[in-house]
Amino acid sequence: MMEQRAYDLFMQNLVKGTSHLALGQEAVAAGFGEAMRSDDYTFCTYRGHNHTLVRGASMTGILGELMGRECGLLNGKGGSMHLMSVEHGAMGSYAIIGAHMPIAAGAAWSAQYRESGQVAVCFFGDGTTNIGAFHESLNFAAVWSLPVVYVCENNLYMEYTPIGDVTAVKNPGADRASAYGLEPILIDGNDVDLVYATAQAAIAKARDGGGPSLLEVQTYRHGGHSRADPGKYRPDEEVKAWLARDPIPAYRKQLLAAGVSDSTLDTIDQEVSDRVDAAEATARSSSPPPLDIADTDLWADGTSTWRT
Amino acid sequence: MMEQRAYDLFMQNLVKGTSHLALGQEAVAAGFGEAMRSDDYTFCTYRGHNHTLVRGASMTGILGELMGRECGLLNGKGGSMHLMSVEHGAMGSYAIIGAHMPIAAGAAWSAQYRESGQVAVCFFGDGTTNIGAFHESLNFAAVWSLPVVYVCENNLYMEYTPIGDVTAVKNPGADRASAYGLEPILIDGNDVDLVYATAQAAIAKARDGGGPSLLEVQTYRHGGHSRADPGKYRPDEEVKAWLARDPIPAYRKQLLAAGVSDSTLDTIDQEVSDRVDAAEATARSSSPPPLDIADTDLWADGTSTWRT
Amino acid sequence: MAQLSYREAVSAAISQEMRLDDRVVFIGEDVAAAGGVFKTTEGLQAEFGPVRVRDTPIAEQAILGAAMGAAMTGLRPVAEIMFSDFFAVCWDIVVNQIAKTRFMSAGQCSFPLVIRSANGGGARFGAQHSQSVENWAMAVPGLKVVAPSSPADVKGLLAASIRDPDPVLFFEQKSLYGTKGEVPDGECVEPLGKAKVLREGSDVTIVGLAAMVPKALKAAEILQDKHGISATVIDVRSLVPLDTTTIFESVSATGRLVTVEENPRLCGWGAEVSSLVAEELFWDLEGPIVRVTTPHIPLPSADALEDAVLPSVDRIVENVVRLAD
Amino acid sequence: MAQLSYREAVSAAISQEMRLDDRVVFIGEDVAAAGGVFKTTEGLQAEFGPVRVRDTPIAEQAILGAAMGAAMTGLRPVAEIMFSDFFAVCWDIVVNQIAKTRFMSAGQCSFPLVIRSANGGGARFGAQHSQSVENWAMAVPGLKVVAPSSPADVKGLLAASIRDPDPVLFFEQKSLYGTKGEVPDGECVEPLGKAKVLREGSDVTIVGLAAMVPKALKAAEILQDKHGISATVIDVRSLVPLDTTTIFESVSATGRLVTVEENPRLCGWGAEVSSLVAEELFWDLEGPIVRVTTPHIPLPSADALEDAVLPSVDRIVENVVRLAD
Ligand SMILES: Cc1ncc(C[n+]2csc(CCOP(=O)(O)OP(=O)(O)O)c2C)c(N)n1
Ligand SMILES: Cc1ncc(C[n+]2csc(CCOP(=O)(O)OP(=O)(O)O)c2C)c(N)n1
Ligand SMILES: [Mg+2]
Ligand SMILES: [Mg+2]
Repeated sequence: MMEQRAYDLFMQNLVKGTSHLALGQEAVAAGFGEAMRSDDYTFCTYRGHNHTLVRGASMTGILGELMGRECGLLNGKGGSMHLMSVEHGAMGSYAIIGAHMPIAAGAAWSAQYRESGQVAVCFFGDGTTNIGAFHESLNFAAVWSLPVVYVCENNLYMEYTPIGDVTAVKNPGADRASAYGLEPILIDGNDVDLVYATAQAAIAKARDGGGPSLLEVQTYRHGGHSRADPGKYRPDEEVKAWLARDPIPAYRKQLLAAGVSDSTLDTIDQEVSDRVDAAEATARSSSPPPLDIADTDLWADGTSTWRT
Repeated sequence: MMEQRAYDLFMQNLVKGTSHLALGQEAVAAGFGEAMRSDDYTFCTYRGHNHTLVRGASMTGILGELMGRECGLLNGKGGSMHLMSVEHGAMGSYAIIGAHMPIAAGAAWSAQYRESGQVAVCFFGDGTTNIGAFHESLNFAAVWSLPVVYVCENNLYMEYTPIGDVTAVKNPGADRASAYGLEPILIDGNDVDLVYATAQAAIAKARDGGGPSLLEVQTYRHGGHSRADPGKYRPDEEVKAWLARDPIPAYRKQLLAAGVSDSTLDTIDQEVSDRVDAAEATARSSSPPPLDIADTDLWADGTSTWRT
Repeated sequence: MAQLSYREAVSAAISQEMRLDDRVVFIGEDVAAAGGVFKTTEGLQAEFGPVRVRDTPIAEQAILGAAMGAAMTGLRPVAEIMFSDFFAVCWDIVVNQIAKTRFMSAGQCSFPLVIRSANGGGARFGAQHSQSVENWAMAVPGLKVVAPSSPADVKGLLAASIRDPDPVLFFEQKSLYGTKGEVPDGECVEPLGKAKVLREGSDVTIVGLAAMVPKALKAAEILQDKHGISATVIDVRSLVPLDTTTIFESVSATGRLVTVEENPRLCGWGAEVSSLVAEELFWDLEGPIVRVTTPHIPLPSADALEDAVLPSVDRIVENVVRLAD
Repeated sequence: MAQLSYREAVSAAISQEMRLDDRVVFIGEDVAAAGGVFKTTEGLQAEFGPVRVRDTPIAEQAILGAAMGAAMTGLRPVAEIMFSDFFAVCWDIVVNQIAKTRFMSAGQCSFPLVIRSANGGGARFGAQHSQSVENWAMAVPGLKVVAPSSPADVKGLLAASIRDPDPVLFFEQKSLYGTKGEVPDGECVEPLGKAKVLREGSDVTIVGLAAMVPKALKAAEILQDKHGISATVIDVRSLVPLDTTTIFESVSATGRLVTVEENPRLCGWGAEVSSLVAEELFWDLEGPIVRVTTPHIPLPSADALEDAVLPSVDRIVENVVRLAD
C-alpha cells in the first residue's frame, strides 16, 4: 500500500503542461486517495488533476482532456478545470470558488438517505474559506450531520495574494471549525503518512454517522497559480524552504530508510514514467472531438433541443 | 437621556398594523439609537421600523409608507420592508437575508476612507448567521478593520423554525466571532441599559480605529414572524416567560425605582400616544402616490428611460 | 374532478410523486414542520416524515447545492426557493453548476431535480419579493422552465417536472395561489413542452404565461364583445422546451402576435418569441409584433402603483386594438 | 494618438479618472499588488497607493456590497469581478440591491459605481469561465450596461462609466484584450448610450457588440467583395441606455436587420433589438430579422469545439446571404 502511495506520488509529478498544477501538494491527493473506499465521492477544484487520477481515472483521459482531444475524460467538452469520472467516484472538478462545497454536502446527504455508507470528500484551497458557500456548506453539513470530509489545502496563497492579507484568522480552516461545532484539525500536508492517517480517521467517523469534519492541511504549490503565472510574488526564501520539503523526495527517503531498495524505487519511477509517456502518446495521437458533440448531452435524452 | 430612551421604547410599542413587527425587541433599537452619533449609519432588515424611527425618521413617513401613501418615507415605492431615511443616517431596510451586511461594510469603508469618524451599525437576525453574506461580510470587515458594528438580534426563530434546529452552534452570533478574530459578546437584549452600554463601547471602538465588532443580543419577538403568522409553533411556556420579560414594563419599573414619578411616565406615555395618533391620522388622510412616480428615480437624472 | 386551489395543487403533486417514488425528497426553508410560508406544502412532513421532508437553514446555496449533489447520486430532490427573487443569492449553483455539469461531463450524470419558487407581483411585497424572473432562467442553457396558470397545470406539470430527468425550474405565480379550478382525480401528469390553446380566434394570437393567462383570456372576451376582434389565447406553460409549433401554427393563421409578460421589458421571454416569429414566420405576419410587459422598472410597493405598472386587462385590450387598426 | 491594447486602455481609463477625482477607488481580487489576472490594472497600486487600490478576499458579495455601501456614502468605487461568470455568486447584490435601491427609496441616494468584468469565450477556459452574460444584466432594470469593442472605446466609455452617477456594468471582452488600436491622447471620455456606425451600406444592417464587432466588419467586407451585398455595421456599445435611434435609422434605410450575439440564443440582447424593430419598424422591413448567436448550450472547452459554436465570420456571411436571397 505504501508502494501504491509512492506510485501515486511519483505519478503526479509527471503530469505536465496544464493549467492549474498541484506540484508540491501531491501528498494530499495520495493520502486521501488511499484512505477512500472505491465508492466514496471526490469533489475537487480546477486544481484537481491529482485528486481525479488517484480515484482511478485514466491518465490518457486526463491528458487527453487537457489537450482538448476526443479521448479526453469529457471528450474535450469540460477541459482542464472540470475533470470528472463518475464511474470512479470522481464527481467533478468545479471552477467557481466554493461552489462544489454544498454539492459535496448533497452527495453526502444522498448517501445518508440511501444508507449506503459512502462518504464525500471535498477539497478546496485556503482562499476558498472566505467565500459564502464555504460557510453555508459547513453549517448545513454539521446540522444534518452529513458524512462529508472538507479538506482545506492551505498553500498560503489565493491566486497571487498571500492568504494572510485577506483572512481574519491565522489558520483559515482550523480557526473556523468551532463556528460549526467542529474540532479544529491542522496537519502537515506534505507528510503523506500523516495525511493518510488523518483522512482515515475523518472518513471513518463520517462513515460511522459521526458527521462532517473540516481538516486544514498545510502545503505549498511549487509553481504559480496557473500556466500564466510565474509566481514572482513569493519570497525566494519561502519557495526555497518549501522546495526542500517536497513530499516526493521526502517520501522516497522515508521508503529507503524503511528498507525499500533504491532499485525498487527506480523501477517504479521508470514504470510510472513509461505509463505517462504512453498516455501522452495516446492523447497526442487522439483526434480533436467531432464537432457535432457540441450539440449533445445537455439533456438526459442526449440532445440540446430547446424547442419543438 | 434615559427619558429619551423610555420615550423611544414607548413609542415603538405603538407602531401597529404592519408586516414584520419587533414588539418585544424594542430595547435593542432604543439602546443603539441612543448610542449612535447623528451622522452614523444604520442598516437594517424588513424588521426595521424601530431602527429607522430611532434615527429620527418621521413617524408619519413610516406609517404612511406602511400604508402605501404619498406621505410615506419612500412615497409608497418601497413599502414596509424597505424603510429608509438617508438624511437621518437610516441607510435602508433590506429584505434579502444577509444582503445588507456587506453594504454596511461598504459604508464603513467609505467612512474610513473619508476619515469622517462615522460608524455603521448593522442589525440582523439569528437566522441570518447561516447565509453566505454573513460570513463574507465579517471576514471582509475584520481584514480591512472597518468601523462597523454587526448586531445579531437573536429572537430564537428564523421564520417559523427554531434557530437551534438549523444552526451548528448554540449562540449563532457569539460562537462565530472567533472565526473572524473577534471577541465573543453575548448580552441580554431586553436590558436597555446594558444594550446601550454595550453599543457605546463597540461604537467607540470602531470610531477609534479598533475595527468591527459582532454582538449577539438575546431577545424575543412577541408576535409571529409577519402579519400572516400567528406564531403557533412556539411553546406557550416560552412565550409566557418572554412576555414576562417585556422590556417596556421592565424599564418603566426601573425608572420608577430610580425616582421618576408615575405621573411623569404617564405623561410621556400620553404624549407618545398622541403623537402616534396624529401620525396615523396624517398618514390616513394622505393620498395614494400619483401614478406617474412609478416611472421616476430609477436613474440619477430622475427618469427610468432605457433607450434613446 | 376535485376543486383545488393553485396552492393546494402544489402539495397534491409532490405527495403524488413521493408516494410513487422513494427517491423523491423535499427540502427548503420553513417548508416542513410549518408547511411553507405560502402554505403550499402543508401536510407533507406529516405524511412522509422528517427524513424525506426537511427544513433547512437560511442558506440557499446550500439548499440548491445539496439538491444538485443528491440528484447526481441517485435521489430526485425537490427544493423550494421561497421567493424567486432569492434565486439571485444562489444563482451560481443554478446557472454555473446545475445547468452546465451534464453538458461539460459529456453526459456522465444527470440532474433530475426540481426547484420550485413563488414568482411575481401583485402582493404589495415591494421590489425584492415581487419580480417575475422566468426570463432569467430561460436565458440559461441547461434549465427547463415551467410556469403554470391553473391548478390542474400545477399538479400535472409539477408531477412531470419531478419525473423529468433534467433540472426544472418551476415558477408558481404568487398572485394565483388563491385561485381555484378543477383538477383531475387520480394520477395526473401533463407533458412538459406543450403550449395550450385556451381560446381560438382568427384575428390575433395572444400569448401569455402564468398570471398573464387569465388576464389575456379576459382581454379576449372584451375584444370580442366590444371590438369585434377574435383572439386566440395561448398559454405557453413551458418556456424551455418552448412549443414553437403551437405558437407558429396560430400566428400563421391569424397573422398577428401579441405577447403578454409580467417581467420587466428588456430581454423578456416575449422578446425571444417575437424574434423567433420575426425570423421564421415573417412572411405570414400582417402587422407588427406587439409586446405588453411591465415597464423596465423594479416593482413599486404601494397597491395603486403596483396595479398601474403590471400588465392589466385594459392594457392588453388597448394594445391589441392598436395593432388591429 | 497612441497605440494601446484593449487591456492597457482599461488602466489608462481608471488612472485618468483617479487622477481627477479622489473619490474614485478600485478594489477586486488580485487586482492591486499583482495588477489583475488579465494584467488590466498593472501599475495602479504603484501610482495611487494601497488605500485607493486594494486587494480583497475571494468574496464577491462583500466586494460588490462594499462598492454599493461606499457609493451611497460619497465614494465612486470601481470594482472588478474577475470573470463575468462569477456575477452568479453575487447576483443578489447586483440585481436586488444595487439596481433597485435608488428606485425603491424614491431617489434618496444614488449609486455611482462601476463593476468591470472579463466577459466571453474564445480562450478555451471551459463553460464556467467563458460566458457572455451582458444579456443577464440588460434584463435587470436599474443597471447600465456597456461593452466596448476597441481600445479607444474601452478608455472613453470606461471613463464615462466612472463619471456616470448610476451603476454601470462594464463588460470587457476577454478575446479582445490583446487587440490594439489608436487611443486619443489626453483626457478621453465617450458618452454612454450612443451606438456607432462603423461602416455604411445600403442592403442590410448588421448590429454587433464587443467581440462580434470585428467579426461583423470582416463579414461586411466579404459580403461586399464576394456577394455584392452592401452592409451597414453598427457597434451597439451600450445595451442600456440603448441607442434605438441609430439602429432604427439604419434599419429604415436598409430594410433588413441581422444581429450578431456571442451569448447563447435564448433571451439575448438581439432578441430585444429584434422585438423592438418588429414592433416599431415593422412596415420598413423588407425581410425577416435574423439573429446569429451561439447555440443555446454552455461553451465547450476544446478549441475545435469552441470555435465551432461561437459565431464566426462565415456564419454571419451565410446568414446575411440567406436573408438577402
Ligand atoms: C467565485 C470565484 N471567484 C474568483 C475566482 C478566481 N479564482 C480562481 S482560483 C482563485 C484562488 C483560489 O485560492 P485557493 O482557494 O487558495 O485555491 P488554490 O488555487 O490555492 O488551490 C481565484 C480567486 C473563481 N474561480 N471563482
Ligand atoms: C435570502 C433570503 N432567504 C429567505 C428569505 C425569507 N425570510 C425572510 S425573514 C426570514 C427569517 C429570518 O430570520 P432571522 O434572521 O432570525 O430574522 P428575524 O425575522 O427573526 O428578525 C426568512 C427566511 C429572505 N428574505 N431572503
Ligand atoms: Mg491557496
Ligand atoms: Mg430570528
